[in-house]
This record gives sequence, C-alpha cells and structure tokens, in this order.
Amino acid sequence: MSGLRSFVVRRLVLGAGQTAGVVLLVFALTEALPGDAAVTLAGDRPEPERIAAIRASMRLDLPAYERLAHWAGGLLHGDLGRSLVTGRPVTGYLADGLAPTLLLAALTVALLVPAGVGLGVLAARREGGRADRLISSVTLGIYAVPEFAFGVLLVFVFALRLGWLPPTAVGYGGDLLARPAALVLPVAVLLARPVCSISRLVRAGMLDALASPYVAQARRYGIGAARIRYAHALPNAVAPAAQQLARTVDWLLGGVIVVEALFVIPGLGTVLLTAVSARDIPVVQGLAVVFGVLTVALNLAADLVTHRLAPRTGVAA
Amino acid sequence: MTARATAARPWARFTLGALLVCLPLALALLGPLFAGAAGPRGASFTVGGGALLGTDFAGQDVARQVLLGGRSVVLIALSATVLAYAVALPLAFAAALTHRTWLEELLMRPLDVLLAVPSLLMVLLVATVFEPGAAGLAVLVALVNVPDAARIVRASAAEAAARPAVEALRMQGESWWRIAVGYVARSCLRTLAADAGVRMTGVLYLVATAAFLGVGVDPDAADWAVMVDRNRTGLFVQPWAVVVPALLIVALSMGTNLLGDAGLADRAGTGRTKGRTRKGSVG
Amino acid sequence: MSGHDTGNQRGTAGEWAACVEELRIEMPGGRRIVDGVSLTVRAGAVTALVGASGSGKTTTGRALLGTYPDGAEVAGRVRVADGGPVGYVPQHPAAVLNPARRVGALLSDIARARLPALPRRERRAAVRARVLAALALAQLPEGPEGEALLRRHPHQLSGGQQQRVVLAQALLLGAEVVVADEPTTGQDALTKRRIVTELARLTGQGIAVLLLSHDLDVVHALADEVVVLRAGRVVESGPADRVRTAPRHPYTRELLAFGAEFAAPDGTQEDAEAAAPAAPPRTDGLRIRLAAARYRDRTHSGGSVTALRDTALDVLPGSCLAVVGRSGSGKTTLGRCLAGLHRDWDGTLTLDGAALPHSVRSRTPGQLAAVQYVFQDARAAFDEHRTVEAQTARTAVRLRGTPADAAREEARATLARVGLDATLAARTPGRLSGGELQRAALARALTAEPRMLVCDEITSGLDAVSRRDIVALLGALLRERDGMGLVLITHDLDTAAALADRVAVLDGGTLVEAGPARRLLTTPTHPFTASLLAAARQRVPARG
Amino acid sequence: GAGGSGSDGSGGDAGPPRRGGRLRAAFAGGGANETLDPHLANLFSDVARAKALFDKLADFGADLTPRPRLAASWQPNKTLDRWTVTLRKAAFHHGRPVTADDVLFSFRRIADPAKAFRSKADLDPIDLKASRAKDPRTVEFHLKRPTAEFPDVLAAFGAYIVPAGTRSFDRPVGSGPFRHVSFAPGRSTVLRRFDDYWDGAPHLDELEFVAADEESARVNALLGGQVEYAHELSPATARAHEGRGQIRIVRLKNSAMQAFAMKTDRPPFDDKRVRQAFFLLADRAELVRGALSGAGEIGNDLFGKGYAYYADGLPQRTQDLDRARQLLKQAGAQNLKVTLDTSDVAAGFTEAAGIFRDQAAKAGVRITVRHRDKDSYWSDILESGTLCSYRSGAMPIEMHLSQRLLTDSTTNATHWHHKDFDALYQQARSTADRGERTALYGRMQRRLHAEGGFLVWGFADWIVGTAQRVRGVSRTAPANSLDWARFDKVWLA
Ligand SMILES: Nc1ncnc2c1ncn2[C@@H]1O[C@H](COP(=O)(O)OP(=O)(O)OP(=O)(O)O)[C@@H](O)[C@H]1O
Ligand SMILES: Nc1ncnc2c1ncn2[C@@H]1O[C@H](COP(=O)(O)OP(=O)(O)OP(=O)(O)O)[C@@H](O)[C@H]1O
Ligand SMILES: [Mg+2]
Ligand SMILES: [Mg+2]
Repeated sequence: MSGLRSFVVRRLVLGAGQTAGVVLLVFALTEALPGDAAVTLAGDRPEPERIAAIRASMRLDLPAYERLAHWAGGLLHGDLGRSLVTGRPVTGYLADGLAPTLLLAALTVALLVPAGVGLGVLAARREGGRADRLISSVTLGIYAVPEFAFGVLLVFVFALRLGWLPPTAVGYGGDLLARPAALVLPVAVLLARPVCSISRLVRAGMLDALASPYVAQARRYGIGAARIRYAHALPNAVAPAAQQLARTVDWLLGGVIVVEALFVIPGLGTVLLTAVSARDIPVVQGLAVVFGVLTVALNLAADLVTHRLAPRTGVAA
Repeated sequence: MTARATAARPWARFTLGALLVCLPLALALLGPLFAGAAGPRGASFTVGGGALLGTDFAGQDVARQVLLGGRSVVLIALSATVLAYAVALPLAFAAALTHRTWLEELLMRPLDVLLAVPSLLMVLLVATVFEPGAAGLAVLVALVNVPDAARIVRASAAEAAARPAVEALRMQGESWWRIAVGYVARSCLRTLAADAGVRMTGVLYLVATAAFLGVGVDPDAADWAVMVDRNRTGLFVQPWAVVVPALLIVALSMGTNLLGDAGLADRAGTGRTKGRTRKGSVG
Repeated sequence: MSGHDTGNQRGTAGEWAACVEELRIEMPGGRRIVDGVSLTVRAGAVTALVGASGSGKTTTGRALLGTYPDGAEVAGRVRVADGGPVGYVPQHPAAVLNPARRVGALLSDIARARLPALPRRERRAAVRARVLAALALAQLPEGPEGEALLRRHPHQLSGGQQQRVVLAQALLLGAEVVVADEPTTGQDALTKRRIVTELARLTGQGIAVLLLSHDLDVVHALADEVVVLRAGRVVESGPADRVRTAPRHPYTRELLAFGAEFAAPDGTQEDAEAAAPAAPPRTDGLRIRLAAARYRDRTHSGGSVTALRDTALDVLPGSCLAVVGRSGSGKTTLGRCLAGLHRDWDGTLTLDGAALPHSVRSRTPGQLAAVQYVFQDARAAFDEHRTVEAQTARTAVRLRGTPADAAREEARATLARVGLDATLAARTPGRLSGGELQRAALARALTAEPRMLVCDEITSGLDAVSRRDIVALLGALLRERDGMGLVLITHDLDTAAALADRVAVLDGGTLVEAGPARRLLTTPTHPFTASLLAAARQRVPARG
Repeated sequence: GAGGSGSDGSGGDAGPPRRGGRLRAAFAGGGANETLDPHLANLFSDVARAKALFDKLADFGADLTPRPRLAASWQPNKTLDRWTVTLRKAAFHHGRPVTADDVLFSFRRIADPAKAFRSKADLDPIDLKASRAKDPRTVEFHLKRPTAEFPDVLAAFGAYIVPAGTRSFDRPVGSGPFRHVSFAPGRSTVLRRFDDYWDGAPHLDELEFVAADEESARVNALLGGQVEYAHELSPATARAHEGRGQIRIVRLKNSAMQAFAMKTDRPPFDDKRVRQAFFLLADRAELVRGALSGAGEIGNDLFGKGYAYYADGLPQRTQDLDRARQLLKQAGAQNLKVTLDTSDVAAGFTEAAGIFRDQAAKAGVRITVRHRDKDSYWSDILESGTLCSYRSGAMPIEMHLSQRLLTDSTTNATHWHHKDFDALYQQARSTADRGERTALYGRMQRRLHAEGGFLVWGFADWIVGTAQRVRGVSRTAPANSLDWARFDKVWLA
C-alpha cells in the first residue's frame, strides 16, 4: 500500500504547489491584460479623474504584489476575498456559479462515459465495418461542427420547430433541477464533442486490446463476450480515454462558456468570463483556486487509473 | 469471408475517406487560383443576387471566401497539430521512459498548471498580452494543446514503455529516440492517430474563436473556420455562409480520420485476416 | 472460415476427442509449414507431438484451437468432438495473461464461466474453492502465499509461475481437450514431476491432451501415442512405447537419442582448475556481491518483497556458472540484476575489477556490451515490428560501432550459427517458432561479443538436436572467444552439466550451495540440491 | 436601407390597453456584477431596471429634448445660473412622497467624489452646496455657470432620485412604476406593478428582467415563448423574422452613432486635409450595408441625426476618391499608412473596420486594422493611437459637444482642442434664446463637418423584438430615451 500512498501524498503536496502556480499564472496574466477593474468599470466614459477615483476606492493603487499578498493572506484563513466590483464575497460568486455547472457536468459525464465507451467499443468490434464507419463518421462529423452551430441547430429543430423542449433556460436561475427539460439540449451539446474524442480513443485502444493474445485466450475459454470486452480488453484500452475524460470534466467545470451563453445557464464559465472582463481579480483568483484544485484532483484520479491499468510501469529498470 | 473480400480490394476501405478529403483538399490547394479579384462588397447576408453563395456578414462574396479559405485551415490544422505533437511527444515519452520520479514530475506537473486554466481563456489572455500575429496564434493554440496531448500520449505509452522489449532495446544500447519513436510510439500509434485526428479539428475552432475575439487572424479573413464562427449570426438569413465552410471542414476532418483508420487497419489488416481455407477443402 | 469443425459426436471411451486430418498450412510464397498432418487425440489419452524446433508443432496444435498464422492458406479438416472449449497452454504463457488484471481475476473469470447458476454468495465461494483447487493442481502455492499470488499482476510472477497460472486456467476450464505447448519448460525438475503426475491423473479422468514438447522425459511419462514431425510432415507415429523403443525413422532415432543419455560433466575444465588450486584469487571476471534484491509489491506487508538475498558469486572469464533452483527461487532476478534490468538491489557488481552501475541506463555502451542478457521470454523481448535480423544487427551497430551494412552481415552470420537461415532471419518475431526465437535472442546478445553472457533458460524450447548444437556453440565460445564468461540460468541439469564449471543453487531467494559442477552434481551437500538432483535423475514415472 | 420600422405591427396597438399579465424581458446582462443601485447603472439592462424602479426629474424624448418627469416644471433665472424645479406629487413605493430633500440627497450621492458614479460629470454644472430645498416640492439649483440646457442635466443618464438616506439597494425603494420583488444578479429581477405610480399604474402585473448575454439566446427565448421582449437583436435576426408573423421587430432609429475617430492633434490627422480626405474615402452606404447589415442610415460626419439642433442643412458627403487622393497629395501624405484600432466592443466595429480598410485602399491609403482588448477599449483609445472605431448612444447634441469636443472635455477622443470652438460653446450655453442657440450650434457643427475629427458614417438602428401580443412598445424612441425600454405603458393583448 505504501507505494501508492506515498504517490498520492506526493501528488497532493505537489498539487498545492500547482494550485499556487495556477493562481500566480492567472494573476500575472490578468494583471498583464490592458486596463484594470477601474478602467473596465468606467466603460465608455473613461474620464481619467473618475478612473483614478474608482481605482483609489478599490485600492488598486497598491502595487500588485501587495494586493496578491493581501489576498493570499486572506486565503490562509479560508477567505477568498471580495469582488472589487460589487464588494460581495467571492465565495458567493463561486457558489452561484457552481450549482448549475456541477449539475450540467454531472449529467454530461453520467451520459458521456457509457456513450463514449460504448460507441468506442462497438466501433472497435466491427473495425472497418458499417457500424464502425457510421459511428466514426457521425461522431467526427458532429465534432467538426462547432458547439455553437450545433447548439443553434438543435434549438431550431427540437425547441422551435418541434416544440418538444424549451429553447433556453432563461430565467430558471438556480432552479434548473426543477426543469429537467431545459437541460436536455445543453447536455446534448456538451456531449457532442467529448463523445467523439473519447470514443475515438477507446476505439483505438480496444482495437489493439481485442487483437491481443490474452483476449483470444479469454474468448477461447468461453468467457462471455461482454465480459471480455469490458473486463478484459477495456482496462487495457481505457487509460488515454481516462485522461481525456479528466480533461473533459475540467472543461465542463470551467469552460463551457458557449453552452452557458447559448442556453442562458449562468455557470462558472460565465462567472469567469465576466470576472476577467471586469478585471475583478479576487473573483478570478477564487476561480483559479477552484480550477487548480479540481485539476489536481482530476489529474491524480486519471493518473491513478493509468497506473492501475498499466501496473508494470515503474518496475522497468 | 468478408476478410477475404476486403483483402482482395484493399483500396475499398480507403474510398470513403479519400472521397471526403478530396473536395476540401482540392479547394484548399487550388481554390485561390480560381478566386479572382474581390468584387465590390454587397450588403451583408444576402442570398443569391450576383454571388453564387450570397454574401457573408461583411458583405463579401461567400463563394470567393470559400475558395480562398481552405489554405489557412489546412495549414493551421496541420502545422498546429504537428507542432503540438512535436512538443508533447518528447515530453510524454521522456516522462514515460524515465525511472526517475522527480524527472517525470518535473516534466508533467508544470503542464498540469496550464491545464487548470481553460484553454480559450489561456489563448485570450496570452494573446491579448503578447498580441501575436496569425502564425503566432497558431503556435499559441498548438502550445495550449501540448499539456493535453502530452497526458494522453503519456498514458498510452505507459504500458508499452514498461515492456521487456524496451528493456531489451536498452540492453542493446539503443538511443532514446529510437526507443521512444521506433518502439513506444509505434506501439501506441493508433491512440496517437486517434488523438491527433480529433485534436486537429479542435485546433481549427480555437483559432477561429480567438479570431472572433480579436486576436490573431483578421475576423473577416477568408478562413473556413473563421467563416463558420463569424457568419453564425446570419444562419437563418444566409445559411450558406456557415453551412458550406462547415461542411468542408466536416469533410476534411472526417476524411482524414477515416483515411487514418483505414491506413491503420491496413497495417494490422493481415492480423485480422485469420487463416483462409482453400476452396473445396473439407469442412 | 476454416476446416475447424466442432461436432457434437462425443467420441466414446477411447474414441477420438479431437482429430486433425490431412492438415496443410501454406504460407504466402508457397512454403508449407504444416504439410498433410493427421493425428488423433483420444479421450483419456495423451498424444505427444514431437519434432525439431520449427517443425510445425505449435502450428498444428493451434489448429485445434481454430487459429492459424496470419495470411495462411489452410486445407484439411480439424474436428473437435463435444464442441466445448479447448484448453490451451501456450509456449509463451506471458502473452495470454492480461497485464492489467490480477491473477485472481484471471482465474476466477474462467471458474465462474464454468459454474452453473448459483446464488451470488454461494457462487463466490464455489469460485474460490475451484480457483484454490486449480492452484494446487498447478503446483502453485496455497494458503496465505497463494492468496498473495492471487492478488499479483502477471508481470510480478516468475516465468515458471506464469506458466503454471496458465496451466491452472486450462485446468479450471474443465475442457475435454487440452493443447499443452511445452507446459513444463519453465519448471524445475521437482515441480515438473508433480505437474506431470497431475496431468497424468487428469488424463486418467478422461481428458484428451495434445502434448507438444521437446522434453522427452515428459513425453515418455505421459504419452500414449507419439507423432513425430519433421518440417511440417509426419515422419512417424504410433504408440509411445513402440516409437521410443523401436523407432522406425532415422530422424526419430536422432531426436530421441540425445535425451537418453545423461551427459556426465566433462571433466576437462574442472581438472584444469584442480590442477592449479594454488592460483592466487583472480580479480578479473564478474564479481557479484548481492545483499538483497527487492520488488515493490503491494500485496506484501511492508510494500516490498525480497526475491534474492546474500548472494556472492564470481564468474571467471572463460568459465560457466550454472544457476539452478526451483521456479520462483530468484534466478531471473539474479540475471536481471547482473544485466542492470533490476534496479532495486543492494550490493556491488564488478567486472574485471571495475564497478558496474546497477541500472542499464547508466551503463556505457562498453559496459552494456560486456554484460549481455538473454531474456527468459524471448517473444516478449523482441520488437514485434522489426525483423529479427535488423534487431540483431542493431546490437553490433550500437554497442560496437559496426557500420550498418557490416552489422547486417554479421547478424546474418551469427543467426546462422545458432541455426537460423536467412529466410527466417528476415521475418518479424511473430513469424518464428518458439525455439527459433530463443535462438535469435541468443544471437542478438552474442552480436555484442559480450564478456559476460547471462542466459536465462535459453534451451527450454529446443529439441535435443538443436540443444546439442547450442550447447556446443556456447562451449566453443567459452573457449574460443578468449575470456567470455557465461551465467547459465537453467532448469535443465543436463545442459548445466554439459557446460558449467561451477553451479549455484538457489532456493526461495537464498543461495543454498555453490561449488564446482562435478562435485555438486554428483555429491551435493545441501539436502535441497540433493532433492533437485534426485528429481532430475529419476525418470518421471511413466503412466500405466 | 432598412424597412419601415412601424409597418409590421399595423393596427396592433389599437384598442384599449389590457391590464394584467407578466412580461419577461431579456437583456444582455452584467453577469454576477449586476446591482440595483441606479447610480451605478452602466449597461442597458441596468438602465432598464432602474427606469422601472426609479424616476429621474426629467428624461429625453425621441428628439432628445428633455421632458419633465418627477419635475413638474423648471424655471431659470435671467442669468441662467439658478433654476427652480418644482416637483410633481409622487410617492415612493413605501408610501413616502418624493421631496426636494430626496432630490438633493440623490444628486449629492451621485456627485460624491469618493464614489465616482457615472453621472458625476453630468451633474458638474450644479453647485450642490449652494442648492437647496425651498419647500418639500421645490428645489433651487444653483449652478456654477450659466447653463441654458440645464434640464438636460436633470435627464442625465444615471440621475435617478432615490429616497433620502438610502444606503443599500438590496431591497430598493424608488418612485418608479414597478416595485422590487426579487433580484438574482446575472439571472433575473422580478418587479410588481406600483399601483400608486404618479403617471398611472402600469398595465402589467409583473415585469421580469432576465439576463441572456448571447443574442441568439434572446431570440430563441423569444421565439420559444420564454420571454415576451428581447432587447438588442442583430440586423440579421431582424431580417430573418421581420414580417414572418412569429415575432415583431421594432427598430429604434438613430440610436447609435457609428464613426471613426481621428486624433486631430497628431500626424497624420493634425493636417485637416488628411481628415477631409478621410471623410471622402468612406462609402457610407457600403458601410451601412455591410457593417450594419443595412439596419441604419448613413451619417454626415455629425452627431445626432434627427435630434434637436441637428444641422441637417449641410450637404450629404459622399465618397470621392479622386478628391481624396488630391487632398492627400496636397498634404504630402501619399502612400499613407494608418493603424485603425478596433475591437468587438460594439456590434459592427470589426466589420466596419474591414470595409473601411478596403475602401481606403482604393485611394492608396494602407490601413492596418488592430484589434484591441474590448474591456479597456474606451480608455485605451482615449489617448493612444491615431484612428479608431467609435460609437455613441443617444444624447443631446449639446452634451455630445461638452463631453467630447471641448478642450477640457474628459472624453475628447478626437483631441479636438480649439479655443474659438470652446468659446462658441460657452456662448451658446449662456444664450437663453433658443433660436440664437440653434444658430450657434449650427456654426459649431459646420466646423466639425468641414474639418472635425469624427468621420460619422452611420446611425445604427436599435433592434428590439417582442412577442406578437406585446403592445405599447414605442417605435420611435432611440435607445436611452424616455420611451425606450419603458414598460409601464406596455400591455399584453
Ligand atoms: N506466422 C508465420 N509466418 C511464417 N512462418 C511461420 C509463422 N509461424 C510459424 N512459422 C514457421 O513455421 C514453422 C513451424 O513453426 P511452429 O511454431 O509450429 O514450430 P514448432 O514446432 O512449434 O517449433 P518450436 O519447437 O521451436 O516451438 C517455423 O519454421 C516457423 O518459422
Ligand atoms: N515484479 C515483481 N514483483 C513482485 N514479485 C516478483 C516480481 N518479479 C518476480 N517476483 C517474485 O520473485 C520471485 C523470484 O522470481 P524470479 O523471476 O527471479 O524467479 P525464477 O527463479 O527466475 O523462476 P522461474 O524459474 O520460474 O523463471 C518469485 O517468487 C516471483 O514471484
Ligand atoms: Mg512451438
Ligand atoms: Mg525465471
């Protein structure tokens, strides 16, 4: 057990450093962006005096490192700070954005894993056959259409033409669970692209695994076809897809800006975008902490899967 | 006997991919030759009129833009993917082939930091700060893809890198490159191809979205991906400005991937054709 | 798709359980690797298929499984009565063990598939019981040690253990027909005896076994019927006793001859050694001082298992050290430590007085060339995409700086020396037979012109004739290349006796005895050595 | 050109207003940073919300002249530096009447130097220290200088009246037609009819503002019946749905000036011949067609087409490449290379930049389009660069002049510094007679037309979509004027 435990502990310790790195990187980049919160708040009336006044009221006249240090000091006490623009606590921003984001992400992943793996396995089973080509073409085709166009298309057909589903979740606010119909299209759009990347990776891995002697032996020994596919071949095929899945979850939690905008689901992506364009650094930093921690956790999980599925690694001289 | 049929016509499985890839590729290569000079601008989002495919969001002739817009798509897709892999592969293989934990952590953990920043945001932030040109943006987009690609390559290489065959290669004093590329990469070629194929398309739109937000390529540039992105507001007035370039990209992406599939199936093709019975044999 | 045909007409006692009629397997280019082979495997009996390395045994055996080489043209008829699955113990067991699954899972899957529908809990208990029983039958440890084994991954097993796991799978399958391709190559004499006994008991219960083996002892002990193959053709077949006692074909006679004789250690070297007993301790050669070699193993308390401890050995140039011992006793571990393939060990290794880095990665090309290792599993140790010749040549290019063209020439010559002609050498490893590959692996290491050659079970897959050739070759090398030292890891005491000057005996990770070959092989002092020797000397009891 | 804006709803507004119902209006929002503080209002959504909850003393009519709102009337003294404003009888949502103290409190809050509210500069003419409440319904404003257009100040962008003493806007209380029910920043704001509204209670029972940043989301929500009013639609959307019977398209003309701003104090634009040449480079019709998708009118290098005081007698400028080339040659600026700063901060900017680049190229002027960050764009272009995309919402022409074209203007994007021009403005400001003022503004505009720094090529329509059953939406009010986004007169048929 100790090898694994020390691996996890080391990664968590490094993870703290990585999160700090994320925060620093994001801070540096946001600082380097032209303008600051005062300038963006001034909008199309950038009167220099007014900007100076806003700047003073936001304490933006302090040097960057002092502001960062101040913010980091608060973080040690579990305080993520307050928004420069509204003065509301950053935790509130995160909490508001997190709920819809988590809901969407959870639903999407819950469907994505079986769909991606299932399609990948199916395509691999019939390599070069009609099913394979159909699955590959359709998923690739959808992948090559940008989310936005795909979303507009789905809305047009299923919401506006057929009237089966609401076109957006406008006004539903945090109460998305009560309106499951409003989630169907966003989840469909969110699924469209990752299904392709994951099923393609699973397919590739499965082709190699299914052609392997151990699978031939398992077949010969009369083990059920499904069991061979999912318990024997899949573990050897799924490591890259697990990494891709971690990336997808990352993306679902932090970057589904297009879907959020198209279906009016104000999640973390929207919070992030607004905060960046307002140069609301405390909020951006708070998000960076969240993303950093999530990424560390996801990467660790994905690496544990890889580690578990290729147990020989680390043994080699 | 299907195996035999395929074997008899090995080109058959390439046809679909080849057909799909032909049109966009031909347009990309030859399109600019036929585009001709720019006519006067019309109103935006008109259908018909003088222009075959109507006009786009800025009143430019869609047909002409389509003819012009393939070259950069193909160039960016290829060069950004190649570049992303050129960086990701050595990193990933170094991590997979080393036995020094610290080295692996040193190579991979900093990449994780980049992963934590959503890629579009990353591109926007960096591009806004450094104001790269079109080529610079392609490079940036490629680099944003590096951590992702590196992790996937690393994961798929993990098993192959630990095989006795690699030990034997080390025993022979083989160079790191030959082990990495000649054996490990070859062993996970399918996964690499699958990832690269999909990544290629992703890269295109990241560039296009960045263009829309004002970095890199001109937002009214002749580029299929940019066209899809920019003309979407007029989708219901002037569908061609979106549909035509989108279909071309779909064909390009689908075609290359299917060709890749066929190529790899060909490579392993014999492996799937088990023994054949000569006609007339018993049983 | 092929002549493979499974009917339901289960042969009655003594009836055929599987039969091959006029099987012809032709490779593209017209070479027939199996040419008109017919044989029958009867229920409750063992049919042994013997023949030189590359004669087509494996290819014929796999035909019973319905598997043929890629791109082959198959004609003839293969029938398996009962239609049930056919058990298969392949020549390279590692390949059929799923690297991502634990041994326990690999076994219980098969057990479960064979069980009738039962309530969940009972089912689990029944599966367990069966798995444990199969472990015992396959001579794998039971009790807590067995439990630990079940939690391991295949790569954490020794070569012999892997083979026994595959055997256990075949036993669990409960198939009526079993194709056993060299099922004992990785086993020491003691284990081999027990396995043979178990196999005999099993056949007694009505199972039909097609045994492909070079080990004439095993063939003798088990076979009811023997089919002799030569270059894909049956040269002789008949009841085992008849073939053994009165072979009709000269090829059979040649094949059987070597096994009969127990080559006594030829005393020349030892005499020489004895003649100069007062010589000062030599500093050249390989000096091994190993305190402990560990494997990380989460199934073990403490997270690691010590596979080898306190081993001090010297190998002088021009001499041969044979390392023998039970399967799983740490022989491969020792070899891998020498080769720099195992890192986690304490101690020192010096070659000609200079310390050798522990890891192969830190060794200079010169050091790499100086110590070469021939892997136990030859198939896994080759790159499946490149030809054997190309891979062999690379050793010379990389380690000795030979120009590519010259290296190819040299590789071809070395491969020829181990009995592989140019057409074989130009193939990828997947298209060679087990024995051919083993010899290719040897050739690859020899191309480095090593000062020390560590050979891990390099004759296990060879027929008597080829083995004799290889032993002769190695013997010649010990003399001719002045100063090459040889560490020969083997279960085959005959080979050890033929080559070794000194013998080291390992048991459970400790060096129990080491000494001059003649003394050790004739008058062992340690009881373990004695038991090993006794097991080897004693003919495996024939059935009947 | 654009189709007639009022035509598609012919007869729709007929019949008596119907009371009741809930109207949902979708606006692009400010995300989680939205507040209900009317003085912080910056975005259209903020203003629309503020307008529903609060009132100003005055607001602009369709021609951008001030109309009394909370102020029943205003009266200047002779010298135009003291204005007496009489309040009408109005009450806040909690029942208290609106008094002069509330007015002064609100104005002082806006002008608080520590707060930097947006309208602080607009209220600058007022000497708030000296101003006082003469009685609960009369305010006497003392001004720092004579100001003929003082009512414009009362109608300024964020000059809403809040109850005296208000600190927090969590549960805002105003005197507007709707009262607060709930507010979730970046999501929705629910308001209910205020029955005691001084201008007559609204027809709607409830009004909900929902935030939908993406234009297509607003359109889809409207088409799908999730909202009844969608603000800020694209011209393409308007064309796709106009006259199809599904939704109504309302075009608010002259809502946004579209221009290129030349910095008149630096080369090459410090030479007025170059500026004149640039005026002649632009093919305005092509710009309107291409960049605004036809949804707008061409401009004549002057702000405020259709507003009071607009100099509409000046000849319409058209593209004249030969003359432009000639002028450039005279100015010694052949083979001119200019960088045009633009950004996607406003619709049509990047398109217009591309089109203008191509037009200029025909006269040998090489324009490089540079995309700047949208968040800091307005601030960036104020000092840096030489040529940039520019736009402005509706405001009285006088305000445009004072904010952008005087030496001491704070947002003088063209760096138009001319003492004589300043003097003309001062003169106009202290001229009580409207006719004389009109003449003075005309002179100033002629000067700008001849050699100013704004190349005003067009005026964009502001496009609003409503459900078929929505009635009472003004079809003439430019964005930011009184009747724009005014929901108390709207009803559901
Ligand atoms: N896929 C293949 N393609 C071409 N030749 C092959 C292929 N597989 C085996 N052969 C050749 O067929 C011959 C018979 O091979 P096979 O493996 O049956 O031999 P074998 O009797 O089992 O030998 P060994 O005792 O060495 O295992 C060998 O010469 C081998 O090189
Ligand atoms: N990677 C590993 N992790 C844990 N234990 C291992 C590992 N490799 C080998 N072992 C164990 O170490 C012991 C020695 O293994 P080794 O391979 O040296 O045996 P061997 O003497 O070569 O046996 P054989 O004759 O069967 O090849 C065995 O009990 C084996 O199970
Ligand atoms: Mg064989
Ligand atoms: Mg071994």
